[in-house]
This record gives sequence, C-alpha cells and structure tokens, in this order.
Amino acid sequence: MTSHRIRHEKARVDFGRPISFHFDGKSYTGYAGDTLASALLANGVRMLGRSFKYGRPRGIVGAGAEEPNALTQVETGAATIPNLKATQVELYDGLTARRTTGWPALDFDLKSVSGRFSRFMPAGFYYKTFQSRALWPKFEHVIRQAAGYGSAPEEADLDSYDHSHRHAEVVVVGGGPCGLLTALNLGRAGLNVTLLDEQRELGGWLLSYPHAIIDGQPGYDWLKNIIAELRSLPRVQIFTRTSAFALHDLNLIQAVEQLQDHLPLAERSETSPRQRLHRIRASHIVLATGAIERPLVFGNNDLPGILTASALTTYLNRYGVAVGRRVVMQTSNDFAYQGACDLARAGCSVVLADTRTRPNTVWEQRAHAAGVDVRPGYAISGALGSRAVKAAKLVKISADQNSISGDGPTIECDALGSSGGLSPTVHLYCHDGGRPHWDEEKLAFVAPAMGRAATGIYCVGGITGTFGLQPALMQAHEVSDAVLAATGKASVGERRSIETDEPNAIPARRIFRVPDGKVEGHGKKAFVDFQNDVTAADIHLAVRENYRSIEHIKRYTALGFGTDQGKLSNVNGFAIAAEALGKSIPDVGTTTYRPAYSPVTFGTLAGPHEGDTFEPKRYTPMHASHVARGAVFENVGQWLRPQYFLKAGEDQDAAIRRECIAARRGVGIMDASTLGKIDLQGKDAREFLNRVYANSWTQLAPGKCRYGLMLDENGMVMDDGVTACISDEHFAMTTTTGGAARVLSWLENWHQTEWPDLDVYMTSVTDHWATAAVVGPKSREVLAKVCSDIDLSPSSFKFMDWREGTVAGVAARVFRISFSGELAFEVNVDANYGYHLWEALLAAGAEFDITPYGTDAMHLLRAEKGFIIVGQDTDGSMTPFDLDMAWAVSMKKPFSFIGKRSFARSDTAGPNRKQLVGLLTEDPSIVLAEGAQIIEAPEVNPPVAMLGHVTSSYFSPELGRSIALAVVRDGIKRRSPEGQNAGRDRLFAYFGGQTHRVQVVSPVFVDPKGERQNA
Amino acid sequence: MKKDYSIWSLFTKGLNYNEGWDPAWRSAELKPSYNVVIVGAGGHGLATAYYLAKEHGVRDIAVIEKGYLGGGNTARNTTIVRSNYLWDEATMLYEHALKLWEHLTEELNFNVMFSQRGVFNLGHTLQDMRDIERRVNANVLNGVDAQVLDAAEVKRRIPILNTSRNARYPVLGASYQPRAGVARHDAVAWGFARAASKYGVDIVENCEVTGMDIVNGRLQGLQTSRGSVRADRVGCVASGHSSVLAKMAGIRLPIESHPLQAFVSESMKPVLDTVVMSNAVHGYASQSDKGELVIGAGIDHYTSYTQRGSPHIIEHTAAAIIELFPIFSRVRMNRQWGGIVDTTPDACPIISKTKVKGLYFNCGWGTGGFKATPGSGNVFAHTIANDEPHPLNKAFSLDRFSTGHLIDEHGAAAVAH
Amino acid sequence: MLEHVSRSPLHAFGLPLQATAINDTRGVWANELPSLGYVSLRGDSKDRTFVEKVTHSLGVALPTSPCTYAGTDGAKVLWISPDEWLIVSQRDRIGSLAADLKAALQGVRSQVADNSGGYTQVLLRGRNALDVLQHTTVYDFAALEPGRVVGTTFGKSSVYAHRSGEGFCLVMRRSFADYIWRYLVRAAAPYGLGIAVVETTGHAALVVA
Amino acid sequence: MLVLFCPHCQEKREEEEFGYGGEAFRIRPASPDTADDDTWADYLFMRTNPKGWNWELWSHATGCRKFFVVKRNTATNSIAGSWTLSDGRKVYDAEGGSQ
Ligand SMILES: Cc1cc2nc3c(=O)[nH]c(=O)nc-3n(C[C@H](O)[C@H](O)[C@H](O)COP(=O)(O)OP(=O)(O)OC[C@H]3O[C@@H](n4cnc5c(N)ncnc54)[C@H](O)[C@@H]3O)c2cc1C
Ligand SMILES: NC(=O)c1ccc[n+]([C@@H]2O[C@H](COP(=O)([O-])OP(=O)(O)OC[C@H]3O[C@@H](n4cnc5c(N)ncnc54)[C@H](O)[C@@H]3O)[C@@H](O)[C@H]2O)c1
Ligand SMILES: Cc1cc2nc3c(=O)[nH]c(=O)nc-3n(C[C@H](O)[C@H](O)[C@H](O)COP(=O)(O)O)c2cc1C
Ligand SMILES: [Zn+2]
Repeated sequence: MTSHRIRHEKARVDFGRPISFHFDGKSYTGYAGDTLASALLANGVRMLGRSFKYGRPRGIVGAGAEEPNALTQVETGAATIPNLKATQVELYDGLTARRTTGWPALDFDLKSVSGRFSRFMPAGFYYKTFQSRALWPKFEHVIRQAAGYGSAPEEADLDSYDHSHRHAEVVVVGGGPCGLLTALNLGRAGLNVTLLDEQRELGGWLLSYPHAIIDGQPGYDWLKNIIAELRSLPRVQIFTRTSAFALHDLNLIQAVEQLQDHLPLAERSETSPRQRLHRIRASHIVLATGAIERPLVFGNNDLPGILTASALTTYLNRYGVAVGRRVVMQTSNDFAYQGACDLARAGCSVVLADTRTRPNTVWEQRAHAAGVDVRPGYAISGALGSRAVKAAKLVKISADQNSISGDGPTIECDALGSSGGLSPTVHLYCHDGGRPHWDEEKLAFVAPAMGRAATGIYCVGGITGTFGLQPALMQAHEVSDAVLAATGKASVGERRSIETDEPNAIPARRIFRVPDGKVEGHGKKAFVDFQNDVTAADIHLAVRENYRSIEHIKRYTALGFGTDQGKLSNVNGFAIAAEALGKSIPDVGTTTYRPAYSPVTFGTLAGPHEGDTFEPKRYTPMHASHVARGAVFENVGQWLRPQYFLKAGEDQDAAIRRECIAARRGVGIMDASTLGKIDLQGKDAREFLNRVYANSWTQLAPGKCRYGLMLDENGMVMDDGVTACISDEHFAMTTTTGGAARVLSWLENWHQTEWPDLDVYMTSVTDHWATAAVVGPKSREVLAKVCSDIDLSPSSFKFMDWREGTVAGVAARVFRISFSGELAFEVNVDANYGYHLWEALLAAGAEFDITPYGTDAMHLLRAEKGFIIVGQDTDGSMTPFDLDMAWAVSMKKPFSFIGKRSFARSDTAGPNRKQLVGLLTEDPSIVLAEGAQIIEAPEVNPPVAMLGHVTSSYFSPELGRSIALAVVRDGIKRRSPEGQNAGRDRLFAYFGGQTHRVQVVSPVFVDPKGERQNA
Repeated sequence: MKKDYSIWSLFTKGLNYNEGWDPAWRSAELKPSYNVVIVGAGGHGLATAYYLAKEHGVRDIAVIEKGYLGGGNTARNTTIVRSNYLWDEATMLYEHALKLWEHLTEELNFNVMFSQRGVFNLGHTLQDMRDIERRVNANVLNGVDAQVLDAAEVKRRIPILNTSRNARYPVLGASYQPRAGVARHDAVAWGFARAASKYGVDIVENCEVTGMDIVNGRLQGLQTSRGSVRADRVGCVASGHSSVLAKMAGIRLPIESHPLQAFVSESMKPVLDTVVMSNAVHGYASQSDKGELVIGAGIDHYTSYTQRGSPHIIEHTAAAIIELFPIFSRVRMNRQWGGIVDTTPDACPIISKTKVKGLYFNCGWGTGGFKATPGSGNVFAHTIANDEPHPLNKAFSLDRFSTGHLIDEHGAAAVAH
Repeated sequence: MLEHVSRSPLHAFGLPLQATAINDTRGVWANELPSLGYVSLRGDSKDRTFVEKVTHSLGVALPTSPCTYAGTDGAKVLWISPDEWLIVSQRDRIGSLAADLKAALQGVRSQVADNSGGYTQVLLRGRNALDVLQHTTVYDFAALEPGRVVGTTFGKSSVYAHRSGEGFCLVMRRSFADYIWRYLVRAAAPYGLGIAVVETTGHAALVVA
Repeated sequence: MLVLFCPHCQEKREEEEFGYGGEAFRIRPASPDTADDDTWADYLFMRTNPKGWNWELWSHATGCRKFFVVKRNTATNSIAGSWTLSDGRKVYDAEGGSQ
C-alpha cells in the first residue's frame, strides 16, 4: 500500500477487507467501503482524464455527486456503464473501470495540442468560424469525434429495472444530521416517514467530520444512536443508495435506488432489478439535502491534485486517504479549518491561506494547535505544475477589495484544497417552480426553511444556509415541530438545546475569483466549470459580446451544462458574471434547476415497460388456433391479428390468393373478435344513434342491422361499423378495431356533457364477444351443420338481419352482414367459447375446405367491393360525400347530428374535393403502391400538381388483375359508371420513381349489384 | 453585411486576448414608436425582423421580448429540421425554410451548425408504411428529397436500431430525408439577433407586452412592462403565449398551449450519426455534436404554461428509446426540461392577418416550428410588409377554420380494421 | 353449459397444472379465478326505484357509496361509478341473474349487459402481494381498506382492484389479461412467485372480505 | 404530475388515471344549422386557452369513466377544486364564467 493510505479507526472503510480492482488495465487494491475515487487516490492515481476542449490533464475534484472530472466507464460488455463519477462508484471485488477521455492516449492527447491554441478558441468560437458550407460537415465530423466521455454499451442490457409507487406522509430527502434528526422527531410522533439518501451510508457531512461533538457525544456515536432508533420505528422507512433526482408538481418525488451496482458481478441477483425507480407522493417533504462546498477560482486551478477543501477532508476522514502529504489550502471561510486540522494531525504538512485578514480566532488557535500554518490575508493566485499540482503561488490580498496587495511565497505541495463557501443543494426545491434567494451574508442561494410550507415543502440544515451544526440541528427541531403541527400530531420528547463543539462562525469573505494581478483573460486559465472547460475569461467575454442574461452566459459558454450540472461551478459563474456585468448576484439570478439531480439510467425510467411488457399485446380467444395454423400476425392498435396463414411452401402472395379464392368460391373464416362492440340500452338509444351517426336509425327494426358512418364535428369520417337493433330500446354497435376505446369515450363525452337527459347507457362488450365471420357461398352450409335453432334460409334470414340461437352448442348472436361482398354470417359467442366455436366451425367446414383468412385477404376482398377502411381510405379530411357515401347521410334528421353543420362551410361544400374512386392500371399486372400519388401527365418535373393518392391496392385473384382505390380531386366526375372498366379519365400514378397510366373507375369491382351478399 | 466572424478575426482577436469582440447584438431601450413591432424574440420573431429589414426595407423595427431572447421554445427544442411533410402547402413552406437553412450560416455570418445528417421516420405498421409511401411520393413530386427504405436498409444504415421482428412494433421500414438534420438552436436566435441588429433593429429584452391599444378595429400601439409604444403594425410571434396576446386584442385563437418535454443523456462518444423518429413507438433521438443524446416525444395532454410536464411522459419516452435502441438502456438522463407549445387542430401553423387592422399573428407551430424558423420569418415579414400573405402562407390564414380548409398534418388517423 | 370447452383468458399459461398449496417459500401467490360470470349494470344511484329493484333482484344491497362493494356468497357487486356496477357471480348463475335483473328493471332507466366473456380476475396473496402491486400501479394500495374497490391503471392497462382476505383481487378485461399476468410475473420475480391452488381460494372471489 | 380529486369516486387519484378533455362548458350552438361559419368555427376550434385559472374537463378514464370539471391554474398547476359537471356548472356560473 502506498503512503496515501492513513489507517485510522474513524475511517469508514474496512481495512480488514482488501478488494482488488482494475483501472485502465492495471490492478490495484482498495478496501471495502472505498469508492473508486478514494481507492484510486489511495493508490496515487491522479490524472483521470483530459479536458473536453483543451485536453488539459484532470483529476478528482470532489467526493460525491458534485464531481465534474472523474467520469469513468465501469465494467465492459453488456454490463458496462458510461460516465459514472468515480466518487460515486462503490468499490467491489473485481471492479473494472477505465478513463473516458484522453485520445489517442492519456499521455498524449490530441486535444492538448489544441489547448495550445486555446486563445483562438474562446467561448462561442464555433459560431464564428467553419462557415463554409462545403467544409462544415468535415469540421463537424472532427468536432464530434473529439466530443463525449464514456461510450454507450454495444450490447442490449441484461439487467432489469422496476418502478415502485409509494405514498408517504413525510419524505425526508437527505440523511445528514438534519435529515436524521427531523426523521427521528417525526417518526417518534408516529408519522409515516420515508428517508432517502443517495449515499451508501447515512450521516451526510458527519461522515467526513467525525470529530464533531454533539451533546458531548462523538459525532459517530450520535449518528449510530440516532440511526439505531430510526430503524426501530415501525413507520419509518429508510432507503440508502437512493437519490431523489426530481421533485414534481404536488409533491411527487422521483428517486432511484441502486440495488446491485455495488455488488461484485458474480453476486448480483438475476431475479432482482438492478435499480428501482420510486415515485413517492408525499403530503409533506422535508429537504435536508445539505450544501456542497464550492472551490475558489484561480489560475491553473484544474491541475490534478487540486480538490475542494471538504473533499480533501472527506478522503482523509472517511476513507483514510491523504491525497497529498504536503497540502496547501485556501479558504474564504471557517469551513476549511476542521479539515486542515485533521490533515495536520494525520501527519501532513498544511499551509492554510485564509483570504480574510482576520480569521476566526478560535479556529486559528485550534489550527495552530494542530500544527497548521495559517496565513491570514493570503490567497493562492495560481497553481503550478503540468500533470499534477506541484506548488501554490501565494499572494497577499487587500482586506476590502478583490486585489493583490503584496507578494507571497510559492509553496511546494502535492495537494491543494480550496473553499469558496458552501452552496446549498437547492435543486429539488426548484424543480417544480420554487426559487431560491440570495443571502448576502451566507453568500449563498438558499431555500428558506418555511418558504414553501404552505404546499408542504420544508427545508432544513445546509440547504437553508444554516451552515453551523448547532443552529442546523436546532432548525431541525423547529421544522419537525412545524410538520407535526401541520399534520396535527403532538411532538414526542422535549426539544432540548443541542450543544456542539463548533466555535461561533464569523462571516466568510466575499470572494469567488482569486485575483492574479492581471486583466481577466491575460493570466493563467482559471476554470469555473471544469467539465466544459469554461474559464472566468469566457464569462467575461460572453458579457462583452452582450450575452448578458445568465441564461445566455450559460448557453454561450456551456457553464453548468455537464453531468455535474454545475454543482461546483454555477454559483462561481453567477458571481463572476455579476462582476462582469456590474450587477448584484441576485440581479443576475440563477439558471433554472431541472431534474435530474443526479443522472438516471434510461432503463430505470422505463422500468417494467420493456420487452414483453413494453405495451399490452391484446389477443383474441382464438389466438392459439391461429398460431397452430401458421398465422403471421399484424399489429392493429394493440391487438394481434392474423395477417395471413402460411401453408408449407407458400409465400405471402400465394397465401392471400388462396384465402381470397376460398372466400369467394367456397368458404373462408375470419376472426373478427377485435372489432369494438358497444351495447346501448335505453328509451333514447335510437335518438342517441341519430345524433352520433350520419345516417338515420329511426326505422331500424329489431332483428335488423345497419351500417353507420360516425363523423367528428368537423364533418369528417372518424369511424364506421354496423349496429344491430336488438330491441326498440337496445342496440349493439360495432366500431373499428383501433377506434373502439376512442369511440366509447367520445360517446360517453357527448352523453355526459351535452345530452345527459337522453335515456341511454352504453357499455363496452368488446371483450365479451368472440366473433367468427363465416364467409363465402358455402357459408350457409357450414353454419347449418352447427346451428339448428336458426332458420338460415335466404327468405327468412336476410342480408342485414341478425338472429339469436345456438352455434356449436353455445348461445350465439349471428349477424348476416358482409365485409367481403359474399354471403356471410358473423357468429358471436361469449369469448370463453371463442376457441371452441372457431374449432367447431373449422371442423364443420372441413368438407368444404374451409379456409381461415387474415387481414390481408379481408382487405383485398372488401376493396374488390369498394368498401372503405377508415384510416386507410380516409385520413381525417374525408366527408361521407367525398367517399360517395351520401346514402349513409340523412340530412333530414331533426337533430343536427354531429358533423352536419360543417358540411355547409365553403371549402367543405366546395368543388375540387378529393373523392374516392377505383383505379385500374393499364397494365393489369402492375400493382400500384399504396401511397402512390395521382398526377395528370406522365412527365415528372417537380413541382408536380397532385390530384390525390392511392389508398388501397391489390392484385385481385377474382379478376385476375390489379385493382386500386384512390382519392382523386373531382374523382366522382372523372370515373366511369359502376361496373364499367372503361374509365373516362386517364391519369397517372406515381411511385418509386415511375409513372403508370391508370383509368378512373367505380370503386366497386366485384358484384356491383350485390347479388352475392344477398344470396 | 460585413463578415466580422472568420478564422482571421478569431486569430487577430485571439492575439489580443479576445478583448476586441463587439457585442453580438445591441441591447436597445424601447423608443416611443416604431413602424413595426414584433412581439417575441424567439427564432421566428427575430427572423421576421431580419427579413423585414433586409428584404422589405423596413428599418424602424423593435423586437420586444419578455425574457431573454431565444429563451422560449427556441431554447428548448430538439432541433430537428426537415421538410418531408404530407400536404403541398406544408411541404412547400417547410421546404422554403430548408432551402434558407442551407445557406443560413453564410448569410448570417454566424455558424448555426446546421448539420444535414438525415432524418429517418420509422414505420411500424402496415398503415405507417402506406403513409410513408404516400408522403415520400408527394415529397418527390414537390421536389423534396425523400426515400422509402425497407427494414433491412434501415438496419444497414442504423446498426444500433432494434429491427427485430419480435419487437412489440417491429420496424417495417422508414422514410428518409437526406437533406434533413439538426442545427444549434441557440445559435439560430443569436445569429438572427446579430444580423437584425446590424440592420438597426431594436431588440428589447425583459420587456413584456401587457396590453394592446385598439381603436376602431385598428391597432395603435402596445402597453409593455417598460411603458407604452406606438406602432403601425404589430406581429405577434409568441408561440405558447399567443392566446394571451390574442386576448389583449379580444381575439380567440384555435390554439391550446401544452407542455412538451425533452431530455438529454450524458455526453458520450458518437454512436448515432443521424436523427431517428418513431410515431408508433413514440420517441425520437439524435446525438448532438457535444455527444449527448437529445430525446423527445409527444406533448403532455393537459394545457399548461409552467414550462414543465409530468414525469410519466419522460418515463414512457425512455421506454420508447430503449425499445428502439436497446443499447441505450444503461445510458443516463442528465437533464430534462419542458416548453410550452402552441398546438392547433390541424397541426399546422397560423401565419395570418387578423380582424384587427395592423395586427398579425404567427403561431401554432406546436411541436415542430424550429425547422421553419427562417422560412416562417421570411413569409411573415412579407405578410406584414405587404399586408397580404406571401403565396406560401396564404393557406395558413385564420380563415381556414371557418371555411374548413384545414391542412391536417396529424398524418392519416391511425385506425384500421 | 359446456364447461369443458370454455377457455379462460389466461388459459395459455396453463396455470392449473402449476398450482400448489400456498406455503411460506414464496413471497407472492397468484392465480386466475377463471370462469366466473360478470354482468355490467348501469342505472342511477339516486333513482330509488332502480336501487330497490336491483337490491331486491340480487338479494344484495346495491352499493351506492363510491368505491365500495357488497355481496353475498352468491354474488359480489362492485361499484364502478355512480351509474355503473360490475356484478360477479358463478358462471352458471349469470344467465338467470341477468335475466332476472332485466325483468325487474323493465321500464326503469338502466342497462344490463352480460359481460362474462369480457373479464377475468387474478387473486394475489402472500407477504409481498402489496409490494407487487406497488410495482404495477399508481394507486395507494397500502391505504386500500377492505370493502373498497377501485378502478385504476395497471402498467399501461387498467384493473378494478379490491382486498380479498389478506390478499388482493384484480378484475381485468380479457384481452389485457395476458399483459397483466406477464407484468405481475415480472413484478413478483424478486419475491418469488407461486401459483396458488384455486380451489382453496376461488370461493374468496365472491366472499365479501 | 397532477393529482385530481374525482368527485364521483370521492378520492384523490394520480394523473395517469385521467384523460384531459379540454376546456369545459363549451357550448354547442343550439341550432348549428343556422349558426354562421364564424360562430361555428368559434365553437369548434377557438379556445380561450387562459394563462391562469382554467375550467377544464377531465375524465376518470381508468376509474369511473365519468367526465367532471376541474378548476386549475395553468400558470402554476395549482388546483382550486373539482366538481361533477352539474355542480361545477353552478360554481362556474356563480363566478360569472359563462359571461
Ligand atoms: C421540447 C421541444 C422540442 C421541440 N422539438 C422541435 C424539433 O425537433 N423540431 C422543430 O422544428 N421544432 C421543435 N419544437 C418546436 C419549436 O421549438 C418551436 O415551434 C419554435 O422554436 C418556435 O419558435 P418561436 O420563435 O415561434 O417561439 P419562441 O422561441 O417560443 O419565442 C416566442 C417568444 O415570445 C416571447 N413572448 C411571449 N409572450 C410575450 C409577451 N407578452 N411580450 C413579449 N414577449 C413575449 C417569449 O418569451 C418567447 O421568447 C420543439 C419544441 C419543444 C418545446
Ligand atoms: N464543508 C462543511 O463544512 C460542510 C459541508 C456540508 C454540510 N455542512 C454542515 O453540516 C450541517 C448538517 O448538514 P445537513 O444535514 O444539512 O446536510 P448534509 O450535507 O450533512 O447531508 C445531506 C445529505 O443529503 C444527501 N442528499 C443530497 N441530495 C440528495 C438527493 N437529491 N437525494 C438523496 N440524497 C441526497 C447527501 O448524500 C447527504 O448525505 C449543516 O450545518 C451544514 O452546513 C458543513
Ligand atoms: C438541443 C439541446 C441540447 C441540450 N443539451 C444540454 C446538455 O448537454 N446539458 C444540459 O445541461 N442541458 C442541455 N440542454 C437543456 C438546457 O440546459 C435547458 O434545460 C433547456 O434549454 C431549457 O431551458 P431551461 O431549463 O432553462 O428552462 C439542451 C437543450 C437543447 C434544446
Ligand atoms: Zn372517478
């Protein structure tokens, strides 16, 4: 083990459990409890990558979610994860990770060459150059290759994810001292409390500062006790490794729980998800998310070995890692002192430059006692080194203004820490519209404890700018009492004053950018946002170029755009912008805080909506029969419908041809179970139908069926189907497969909102009925074999009649309707008997070679008859008249049915509308593409005026030639009379780069008189 | 116009510590009166001002913006630019824009990073494929580049796409427009602002229009948070806030303002070099030059002006993206956001005169107006300057809602037997 | 009638063959309760004649408080909305039940529709039953009290759910049953899923818990 | 992510159970056939689309399937209440909504 490891008993790593891992192809050892970052630092690994724009060497800066640099690719193959922050990766045995930047090699990075030209690549330089149309794609290619951190996996994910929906009286986000104490107070009072923390262990800041004394107890003991009690409370639930990444309207928290990523690959469970998305709706939310220390901005502040002061401290205290042995720190405040003391006591040499000329005397004394060399009134104006920090250049700075007042020493060091103050973690507070406010004394954007109490959101601790432990814990009591009051619970236990050993804080110095005596931009690069290589000079430049809104500055420089979302950089950026703009920080304001607080795996967001639970697949009761008979399925809405049935040696065309011929010449059978079915009952059911359909229902007698067109208020066809009159006050409606849900909701909407007085109720019975359509000249004979109680004779059971009876021993409704133009019966039975019915009909039809057919054949058969399919032959711009279906519109109905009024508008009533026609190609073997465009002349010199398009097109086995349906401008005038194929108008159909001559004919190609369906 | 931005200027200014750069645009104070006031400094509003100045010689123009310029939907869109629409009217309008895009960088002397990396619209059902065929043929006849690709070809071009027959909605094919692509959204606003400013257009940020002065059916001027201003003509280009402005003029528009959300992944090495959209699976994705996947889907169903939406929409979008690209399952979402989109009943924009003389509206671009930015500004400038629509936007007037001449770009209603 | 040829919506999963008696080895136990009868009933809760006639015909007081259900050992009536109920009964009783209702409601504004083919239900038992439900839907099942029934989402479909003994009963539409079952299997995987013998639980579907 | 109180189920439920139905209380002209084109277009297509309080129609799609009205602030997503259609109408009228 190298000298970076300092074994002390407060460390939260288990020195008895060494762990071996691999980084960039080398093997290392760490300990249980380490993060990848702490283990790498312990092994002396400093440089973890190269920067995005200038290729500068970069190392670890932080110790948690705020880390901007150490983005690593963890594991390989299907298990790989890009861009994990090394500071958040828990070490496990065999962990394999690598750097994500440095190209072609970390030691020689091409971008570092560009770094030398960095003065010619200021913020926004892309916008100013590469303007050649010809060259830009080439430049862009280079830019793209150079961008990006980790790599997406190359294989599909083998892990699973799930969602959990919870409801809580109180959610406490953050398990630091304040979150813990609040949860305890609330839990003791009997509230249902859910406590979330992103980290492996509860304790927050206390884990890094174990020397704190709370009520005379060492911090760790205090922690241990409070956690033990919390765990004993039945209504308190604790989730660690769980990051609340978003807060949405009305107190909804989204949090992601890491269930497995911390385990060695071999120990991960296959039955459990990798991560779980919790959606928690809470009556009350307590945000105890703490604060993150921001560094100061100074020259070369991005060298590896330069961290935030608190990160240096965290590595020492929590992980037993001294990042360096000779440490120089600088601070604007009291917070860095404890860490400086701890480092000195651990044997490091520590120089602490306090930018304040008068530091906190208590801290100063403690520091001296610990052996820290405190330099009041000094600052680090720049760091020295090339691949790692080697020295710090100290300067004296003026007491009141941000300028250099004298020289200082250059101090050699191997680690440098800075503290520019704490930035409260206000992200969640702001996600749903909350705004933090600037506290000039705390030098922080804070979320007030009770600022949103009215909507149940409370804040406590660091997030409120309460940076002292003692006042923060007292605030936890106050907030607890406020929540208890709001929930009407009495508090349990007295609220004693809590004592800590913290000295009273004195104000921090208002400094963000440490001066280097130069005009901004002339000195060494001073980075604000490490991940996006944004310097203080870039911000000044943006302002000079009039990008003055903080949102413009963000967008022009990419400040806060990275995977850390500016956790370290934003406030520094705002402050530097304020200075450049000559405005106050609150006047500059913040950019918008948006989810995710920490990045979330897409897989987690998707959860169970993946694979065969991505979306429902709806099956008919006959599905197993279809599978057994070689069906190829088509998605229609969510349903799976047989598209055609393949027999050995057949292709799709042959199958369709066979199926069609069977239906036209013998008998076919089709599963029509997916059609929407709505049962309507009531005295006014008939009137209701009159209003929602274009045609009239006044005369339809029981035992009869009628086809109807349903329109929207815009007068356009939205659905169609056959409705049967069961009795005077009872109707059975069918809808299209895809339209069923929409139609039912549409009807309910009209009934409930417009015509509640109509006595009618409707219920979906789509799933109740299984429907088999027996189709073809032999259908009657087939049905007769399995149905003895219905008189099937043509004279008694006519076309568009329906009957009740028994088919294959099952109670059935049989409709004599036809979507094929053939003699046909649609048999409906309780869906539990659908399979039985189907098999019985097939058995009965065997002697007639009954042939199951799919949607392809169905489409073809109905097209031969000129029957439309809503959504295929119509597109939301077709009226019944455009479809030449005036017969399905009753303009005389007393009530102005839905859509009627719209017919009268000038365009809807006007000439030149596109109308449904049939088309015949001159060459009968050519099958037009569905979607071919109709044009007037064969030449194609764009732009070409289009008259319409082909909606349906097939090779008709019945006619031995191709046929098509199309909508064509003025089509009805252009077409030849029914039954005659000698079209009057010759047009051209264009698709796939070719034109084909076509005649416009009637859309009814087969049996125009309807003799077959009436047979 | 002087070309201030070049390699040369970067070099010379770089030598001088980048101190010599001029403001990209001039921030102006509101004057008491203008010839034309444009309300809304989004891409469309700024482009309108630019073309008014450049092509119609109008110089006395203000663009008034309640927030920061380019901060509306322009700041938050997923930057897809294409022109392969269905109906002639829409196709011609978007194609007009696409042609302008192709030269925009040079014209504005500002690299808007227009990247013609192609757009695939996937088809997952037979009806999708019919619609694709129909649209592509129409595009070709309208002189727009478009192709129909089968599933195998789609897979060849986008190897990471899931084209398995076992997918819930297998990819059956796609339409492809090679000239389509993406652009850098912010740069478009800044480029137009800079170019308009050079023509003397006043850009007034942080100034909200709060009322309209209308006398005898004629617009006289506006009330704003920075005082009143007189104007001969006012063009409102306020996207999601159009109804709010219309109300000030006593008008109702056929618009609902819905949240539309998007999100980006963390930045990654290049894996996706084109744009993939799927209506059936409900999501689309591209990868930006910085390396993040830029992802979006459909609108939230309720109306809202909050610029944020509901998380289940994002969850479903992530599911759709994984369905299309299984390898993205372990990729992480970095940031999500929302815009306020101005949807119309026919999914087509409104570029129109109104019954108030001197008042014009350009709105209703809904989920897809970024691609139209230069074209929209161009024809709207014409409409305002001539008090008559440009031939390309005549069909997009408000009267279509009374005559019934809707241009339904929702695509064919996806129902079938 | 022809029970042997009837196929329930989850027939394809062959659940009866996998069923075992509930024990401690699994966190969740589930199975389909096949072949029950369902009637959709509509009418106005505020119409006293309607309520009385239904109550009389069914022998169960029609539940008119939102989200409640009532029943005898022969039939369970789930409140769906102020004007809609789903009546669950043994399949062989459903024909006469519907006919009786229809006859009783002659002249009263109402609807009676046999929907027996349209629904099925799944019973969930075991210590993790609640966890599984929390993985599937947005409703706060922890707060669902006995005697209450709710219509809510289930993944991308919907169910009517109520407590049944220490477990839950989910009523679903036939064509979504396959999806819902797969979803349940997936959600239950971390806890271990057992297929429970229906005979020991089937009756529970009708017992008012 | 909204939570709405369903006045029929008498419970608060998550947004995913509901369908949005647009602006409430749009009135279909009593006799469409005599309404002029602009009046018809206004009913059919024009919306107030307010930024602020909005009376809107929702349906409890996976619950009771009933339509009801909600008063919601579109600028903040805060909700003033939900009512059955008839109760909502009364409140709406009392507020002068129908003027
Ligand atoms: C998430 C998302 C993804 C999208 N993806 C795409 C895409 O991929 N491709 C595509 O083509 N389109 C897309 N769009 C749509 C596209 O963003 C918009 O159509 C387009 O940017 C609109 O530009 P605009 O200039 O009209 O509006 P905006 O950019 O919104 O500008 C309108 C401006 O008006 C201002 N304003 C409003 N009211 C007032 C007032 N009273 N006074 C003063 N100023 C006012 C606003 O502050 C705003 O700046 C997307 C939109 C969103 C939200
Ligand atoms: N450097 C310092 O001196 C320093 C640093 C931080 C806090 N403090 C002080 O410590 C005291 C108590 O701190 P506290 O309890 O307010 O905060 P804390 O920092 O101790 O704890 C916050 C906890 O919240 C967790 N967290 C943050 N965002 C989260 C999210 N979105 N999801 C899940 N977990 C999340 C963190 O992991 C952390 O454990 C305060 O006085 C504070 O100012 C001092
Ligand atoms: C095309 C595009 C790419 C974006 N890429 C990033 C990104 O890489 N990182 C980031 O933090 N935000 C990114 N954003 C989101 C913006 O930060 C911001 O959220 C968005 O413009 C909406 O503005 P608002 O969040 O300030 O309301 C991107 C936005 C767009 C439109
Ligand atoms: Zn309800």
